[in-house]
Amino acid sequence: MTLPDGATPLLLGSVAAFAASLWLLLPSVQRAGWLERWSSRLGAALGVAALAGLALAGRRLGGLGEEAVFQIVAAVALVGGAATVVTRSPVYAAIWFALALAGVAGLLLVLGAQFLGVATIVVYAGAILVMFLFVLMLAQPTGLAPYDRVSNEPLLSAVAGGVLLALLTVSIGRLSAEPPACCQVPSRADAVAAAAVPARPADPAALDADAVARLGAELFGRHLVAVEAAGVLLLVALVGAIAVVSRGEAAESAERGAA
Amino acid sequence: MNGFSTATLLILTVVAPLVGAVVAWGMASRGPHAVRQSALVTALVTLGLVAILVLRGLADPALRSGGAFAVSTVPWFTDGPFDVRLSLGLDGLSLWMFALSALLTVTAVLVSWNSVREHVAAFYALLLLLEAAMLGVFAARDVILFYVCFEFTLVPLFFLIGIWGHEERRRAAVTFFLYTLAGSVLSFVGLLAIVVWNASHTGQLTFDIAALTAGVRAHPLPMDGTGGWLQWLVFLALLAGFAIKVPIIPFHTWLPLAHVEAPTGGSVDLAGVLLKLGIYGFLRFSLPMLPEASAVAAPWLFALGAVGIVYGALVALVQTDLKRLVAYSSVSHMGYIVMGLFALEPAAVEGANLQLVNHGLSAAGLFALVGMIYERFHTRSIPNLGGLAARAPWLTTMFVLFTFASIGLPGLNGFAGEFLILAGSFQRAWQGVAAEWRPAYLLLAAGAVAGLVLGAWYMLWAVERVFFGAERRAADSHGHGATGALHAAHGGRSHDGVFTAPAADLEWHEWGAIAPLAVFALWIGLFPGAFLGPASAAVRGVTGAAGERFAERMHLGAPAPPHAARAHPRAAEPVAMSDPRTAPPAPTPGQR
Amino acid sequence: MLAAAFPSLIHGALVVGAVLFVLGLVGILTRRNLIVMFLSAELMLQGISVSLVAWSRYHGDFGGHALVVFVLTVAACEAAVALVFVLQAFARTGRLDSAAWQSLRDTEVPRRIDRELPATDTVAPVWPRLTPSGVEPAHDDSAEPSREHV
Amino acid sequence: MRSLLLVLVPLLPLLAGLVTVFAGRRLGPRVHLPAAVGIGAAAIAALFLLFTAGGAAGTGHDTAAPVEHTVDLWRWATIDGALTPADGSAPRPLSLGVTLRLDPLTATLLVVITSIGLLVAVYSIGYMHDDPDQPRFFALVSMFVFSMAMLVASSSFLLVYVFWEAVGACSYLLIGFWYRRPEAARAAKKAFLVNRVGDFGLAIAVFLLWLTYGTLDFHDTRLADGTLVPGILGAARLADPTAIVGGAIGTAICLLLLLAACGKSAQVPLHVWLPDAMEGPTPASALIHAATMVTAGVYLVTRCAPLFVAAPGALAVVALVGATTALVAGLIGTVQTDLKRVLAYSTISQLGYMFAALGTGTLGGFTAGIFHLVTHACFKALLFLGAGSVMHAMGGVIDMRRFGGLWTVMPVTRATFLVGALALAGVPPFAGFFSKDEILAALHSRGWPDAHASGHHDESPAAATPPAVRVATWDRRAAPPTIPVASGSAASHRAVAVSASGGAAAAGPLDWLAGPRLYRTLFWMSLFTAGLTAFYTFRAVFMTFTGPLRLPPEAHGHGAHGHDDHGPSHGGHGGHAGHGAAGHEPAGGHRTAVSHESPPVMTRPLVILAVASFLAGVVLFIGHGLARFLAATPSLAAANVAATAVPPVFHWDLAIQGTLAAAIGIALAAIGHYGRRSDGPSVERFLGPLQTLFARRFYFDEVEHAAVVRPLEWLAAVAATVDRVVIDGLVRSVAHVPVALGGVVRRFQGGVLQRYSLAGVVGVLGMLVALAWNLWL
Repeated sequence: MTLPDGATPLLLGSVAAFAASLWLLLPSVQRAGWLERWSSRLGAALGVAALAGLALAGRRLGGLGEEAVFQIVAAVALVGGAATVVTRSPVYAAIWFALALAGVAGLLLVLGAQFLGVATIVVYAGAILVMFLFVLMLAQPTGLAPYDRVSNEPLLSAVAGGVLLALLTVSIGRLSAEPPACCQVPSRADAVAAAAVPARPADPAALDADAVARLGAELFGRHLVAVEAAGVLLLVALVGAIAVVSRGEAAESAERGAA
Repeated sequence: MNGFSTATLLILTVVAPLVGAVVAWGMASRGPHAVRQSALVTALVTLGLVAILVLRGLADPALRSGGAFAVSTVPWFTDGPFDVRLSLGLDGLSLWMFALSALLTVTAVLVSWNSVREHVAAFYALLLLLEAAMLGVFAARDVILFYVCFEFTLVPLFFLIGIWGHEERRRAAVTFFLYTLAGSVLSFVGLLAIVVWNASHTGQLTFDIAALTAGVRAHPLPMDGTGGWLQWLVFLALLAGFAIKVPIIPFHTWLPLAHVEAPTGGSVDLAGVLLKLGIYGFLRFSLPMLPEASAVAAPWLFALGAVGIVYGALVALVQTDLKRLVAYSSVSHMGYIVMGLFALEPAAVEGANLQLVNHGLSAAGLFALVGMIYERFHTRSIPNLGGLAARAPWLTTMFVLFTFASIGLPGLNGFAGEFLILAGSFQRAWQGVAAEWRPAYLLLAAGAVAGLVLGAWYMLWAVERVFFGAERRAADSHGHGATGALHAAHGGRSHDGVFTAPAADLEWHEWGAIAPLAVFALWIGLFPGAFLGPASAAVRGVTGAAGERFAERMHLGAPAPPHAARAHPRAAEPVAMSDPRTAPPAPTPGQR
Repeated sequence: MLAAAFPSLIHGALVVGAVLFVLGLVGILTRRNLIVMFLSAELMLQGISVSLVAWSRYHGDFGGHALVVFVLTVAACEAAVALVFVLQAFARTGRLDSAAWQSLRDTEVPRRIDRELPATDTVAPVWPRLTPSGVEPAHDDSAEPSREHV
Repeated sequence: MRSLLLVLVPLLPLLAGLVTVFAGRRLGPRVHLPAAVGIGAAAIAALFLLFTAGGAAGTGHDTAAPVEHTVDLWRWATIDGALTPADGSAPRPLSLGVTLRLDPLTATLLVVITSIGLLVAVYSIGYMHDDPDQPRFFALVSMFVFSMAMLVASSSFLLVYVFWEAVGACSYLLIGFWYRRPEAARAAKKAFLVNRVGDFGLAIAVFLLWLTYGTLDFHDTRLADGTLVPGILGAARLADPTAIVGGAIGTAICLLLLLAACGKSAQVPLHVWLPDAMEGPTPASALIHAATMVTAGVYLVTRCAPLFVAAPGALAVVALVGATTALVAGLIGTVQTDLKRVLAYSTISQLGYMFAALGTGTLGGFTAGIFHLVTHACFKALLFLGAGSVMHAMGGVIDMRRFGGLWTVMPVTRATFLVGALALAGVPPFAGFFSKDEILAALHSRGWPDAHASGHHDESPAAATPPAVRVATWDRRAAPPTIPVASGSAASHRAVAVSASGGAAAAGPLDWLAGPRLYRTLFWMSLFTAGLTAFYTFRAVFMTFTGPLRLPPEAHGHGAHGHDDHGPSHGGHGGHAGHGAAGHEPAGGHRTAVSHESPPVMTRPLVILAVASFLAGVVLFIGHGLARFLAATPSLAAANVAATAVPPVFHWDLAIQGTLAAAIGIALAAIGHYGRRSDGPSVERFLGPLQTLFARRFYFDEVEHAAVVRPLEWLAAVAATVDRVVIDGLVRSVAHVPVALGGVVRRFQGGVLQRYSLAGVVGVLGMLVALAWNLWL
């Protein structure tokens, strides 16, 4: 693999640590009591190590993380996500998920997608997550359900995830190795060097300017039909949900009657 | 009828049973008797056509010169690189088996006359389908056609066993089907390998057996490490299919099960024809196309055959189920055929080829008779039977006749084949192998002869227990409520109700089933030359190459080896002289 | 903004998106609580969104952004419908367990049941419970004292 | 003409048999006609042949011109180029033809077979006349006569093997004629199997002959291209002794032939089937198991005389087996109480005699063997038929202790039986005396070669009379017998020595056996056996016919009509109800006589045979007619056989010795049994433990059962178990492999959704990894 020297072992090592920490943290029956405690601590340590390793690898890859803000929000997102997956209690999981959402929104902002960032916060944290919590409160049995304390094939899944992550990161690393000539965003130095202005607005600043407006133009220009379709989809989902609920109620009452 | 060309006749012959099957199926509404009659008519018509074919073939000079007659070719799918043709034809190898298939189908139809009572139409339709497939196998001159028919014989028999069989029919049918299919699929791969090899060297992708044989002779498959032992692999692949079909021990365990569970008609065809497909495959493909590999494998298959003779006889000795006993005797007798085939001596090979027909006749006759016994007394267990000779003298006579035929009593067909096989085997052992192989070969040949004694033992013991002595089973066989229906069916003819009914002697359809086999058994026994002659050239043709390779492997040139000289004193040579008295004194062998 | 100045940010974002995606994947594969499974699904969507935005920035257009908008939409619909289904499922089985449905298995394969779970040393928190409208809430005093845990 | 007759002799009985088979039921009471007529006509034809076959027989034994006449019927099978001769000459076809031959030996035996067959058939008319299975019986008898005639008339080893087995099958069916009796069925099977063991030897011998000589024909055949293929026993080969293979191979062939002969002729150790074979109808026993079939072995050895002479070791074994059998069977016979079994053992014993004679390997020996065969056929058939007549009268009882004193009751039977007994005992001038004397002479000539050397020098028969001692001293002076001279015209013992090494590439492995010492022993054994024979024969005679009249209850009323042989153990009449042939149910029917002489149709054959037994010896002995006649047989005119000829001499000393032995035996029997109650104490009790040993037949059956049958049965059981458990088990385990694999994969399809999805993800990952592998590496 043609990655910058030294990146590969670091990257793969951190990926392995990632997978291992996931496995350790995931709920499991075999590990109970002190073993569970120690394994969770070890897992957390490994997770932190994996995070650091990824950061370093990213630095090697291409100067990732000159941005403290980026590092912070990324860390928040990742930790939140990981906690979402590994927490026993679904309620905690939902709350962790909210944290992960915040991180993601931050990332989006850093990446210059203000509208999306805000929308994510609003739609997810505002609507979806609350819906989740409501459902939880409707459906959550008392105490910690057994199926929350065991997980399905943790080792194999963690390994699979690690492999996938390795593939993705390595491919990303190679991407940084040779950026595609066609649509590369020139760095400022290049921009200064090459007086010629590329056909598309290559200046990131220009790109950042009135991003929302351009997004709107994009949406209601090229993707107008898609937007309409999305609207219809929302409507259908609404109707469908209601229909299903009502039929389910009917079925339930029928069952009760039968019982 | 002679207006037709033999080719047309052949096509008609192969198609006739198919038509007959449809007709029999259609007769279902007219009741079982109509079905039986229609099936019988079809079988007889087919037999008549076959008889005409055989007669005209014997008149055909091409046959005696080892060629094929009644050749007809219809393009099947010849588009693209493929050249698969529906090409039919008969030659010395297939002639007698072809005829035997038709003959045994008549027997099968007749023995099932009363024993099959439910789904009669389906039964006879399947029986006729089976006949068509058997005829097709022996008439095919194209690999694909051969293989299609070869496999298609399984399907009707699978249903025959699975539907009309006895207690464990399901298991038997599945075992039989899977076991044989597993092997023959491998052999199909082997056949395709031959085809591809031939295509890669001659440039034309042909499936014609004759062309393939010629091509493979011209460019033999590699038989050493450099060629990746291709020929050896192909031979093993073919062996897998054919050895299971024969069956050569230790691949024989499906046979007793299938035979015991099969309905009588199925057993007749299975023992009479289907077992021979394996040997036929050896003769048609392995020996002519893969002579080197055959030469390498010959000693081991020879040994397996000899061992199988004794082994099958021993196992048959302790069987208490009459049908199972006959099945194991089949294993034993197929051992003779395998042994003779891989002795690769002219006498032995021709004997083996004759023995195919012989065993087809005697084993089929024995199975038919066992079926008749079962039909009368509703048991096949030897301890439960006894003294049948008093109840059914003609049945006994026929059974003893076929017993004699199967234990190789001279004057009956079994002897002709076995004598030639053993003579050839001894010849191979005596002068045809390298010195270090000789004791083993002699031992095996002697063991095969000892098999004659064992064979007489188990068969005659069974005869003694079943037919002679005091009547045992016969006396109480009529008390069974379960068999009331059958008795009632017989009762129409019986004088005093159910008593004599189950013990009635042979009826007309049973005579019709058995008599032809007996006639041919005697005929072959008295005049085997008439049956050896037409096949001789073809058999030599297919086994000659392997025999030469074997001689080379044994470091024997064309002239016999020096050690054979001890076996061949001057006394064995023709003495050219008019008056024996003036014969020049011969050098004693010691002077050599 | 400053971020624009550094194209290498994009790689970082891509990596983060990949990690989020993988986390969600693992969550879906391992966790058996339906709710958590859906949270994991949303997590995957988040990872996708991040990568999409990064790509669109990489390519310098807004296609990715637009796609993310649609992702949001679809996620909303999905969440709505899926949660309804979850509720139905809960109504049927009384559990939020994805292993409650094993009818796909062969008949002779035994149903998979969780083995004996050891008692947890940590007392499980008790959450406030909603009751469907129009139904008088079952009054259980056992839950009362543990309210202030929340 | 000759050819036609030669074909007719076997053909007529065959036709008779077929007619009886297919028209038997229709013939009704005259079912015996085809057999009687057919066999009778065959007998007449055989007599004609006998006179036409004489040829040059008159010209003296040692220069007898071989008389041979062959008839080619059809080619049985032909395999071209089946055999490649050693010297690489043109491949030889395996050409198996159906060829009949006529020579003195064949003619003689044909006469014996057909005439005895005719008499037995006629006798059976009365004996079997109300057995419902008559058709089967007469058909089988005709078929047997056919097979036996073909056996002696066939001119190739293949045909010999064919009819060797055919007569075996006929005897199987005749022994098992009353198949309802388990013991009859068992005896039939036993006979066939023991014979099969012999046939095993014959088969291998045939193959070895084919490989050694490149043909199976006796006679020379001329190929299409004019070259002459010398038959194994053809004139071309027999002309020079060196053309016959001796040494190890020759000995092996001869021993295998001997094995076959032992099976058929009931020689030790394969003699066990013959006593049991007495389960068959008595006429069948008389024909097959006394007169004809059992002598097939003798015929075979005589036919192959040149081969045996070329392998002196094998010859010695033949003589040894023969004499041993004679002695053992005689000893067993002394304590049998079953009349038919006494006769059976005497048959075995007499056959042993014949083998001993053949084993001498001299022309005299061979002719003596055949001579004894002929005479024995006459008087043994007579004895058996007489015994049958007795059983007939005794209602199937055959145990001599249960009847006695039939002297007055059955005059004809008594007289004829007595004649037969005298002949068997070898009392001059009855037939047995001459033939037995010939045999003793042959043995003596090998045991004391010098004593017979004189014969050569002066041909006049009178010169044989001087006492042997003087001749011996003279000869010992003349030429030491140690140096063999390689000319057939030397003194007889030298000639024997020459022929012993004649043609043999290397000395046979067993040649050390063949020495005067052996033959001396055998001579004394035979002499002793002669005494034994006389003893047990007359023991039977006295027990049966002398003493107070005693009749078994079966002899009265019910038992005395038909099915005499079924015996008490049979319950035959119940069994016959199964035939629906209840015609003979009313007790007695036409014959209610209590105990009676048999009807004339049965007694006439007895009388004829009695006359034959009385005359045959003298007639055939006068001027050594038979010997000279037989000497023209190609096999016996062969150089190495003819070289062993000694001038026909009547040895008074030997004759006296033999007669004395017989007299002593008869005297002992008289002391023991004459006029006693047949169930009273007998002299055998003085034998002490030996008596049980003899009574248990030297435990042959037990030993063979334990040594052969048991191990084979055990082996069979093992094989069956292996078949069921190991081989079938392997097959099943193969079938289980896919199931196991499926179990592994099924784990991901246990119904848990997440596992399905996990499997999917893993699969996709696998693809991705493969893709990345290809892209990046």
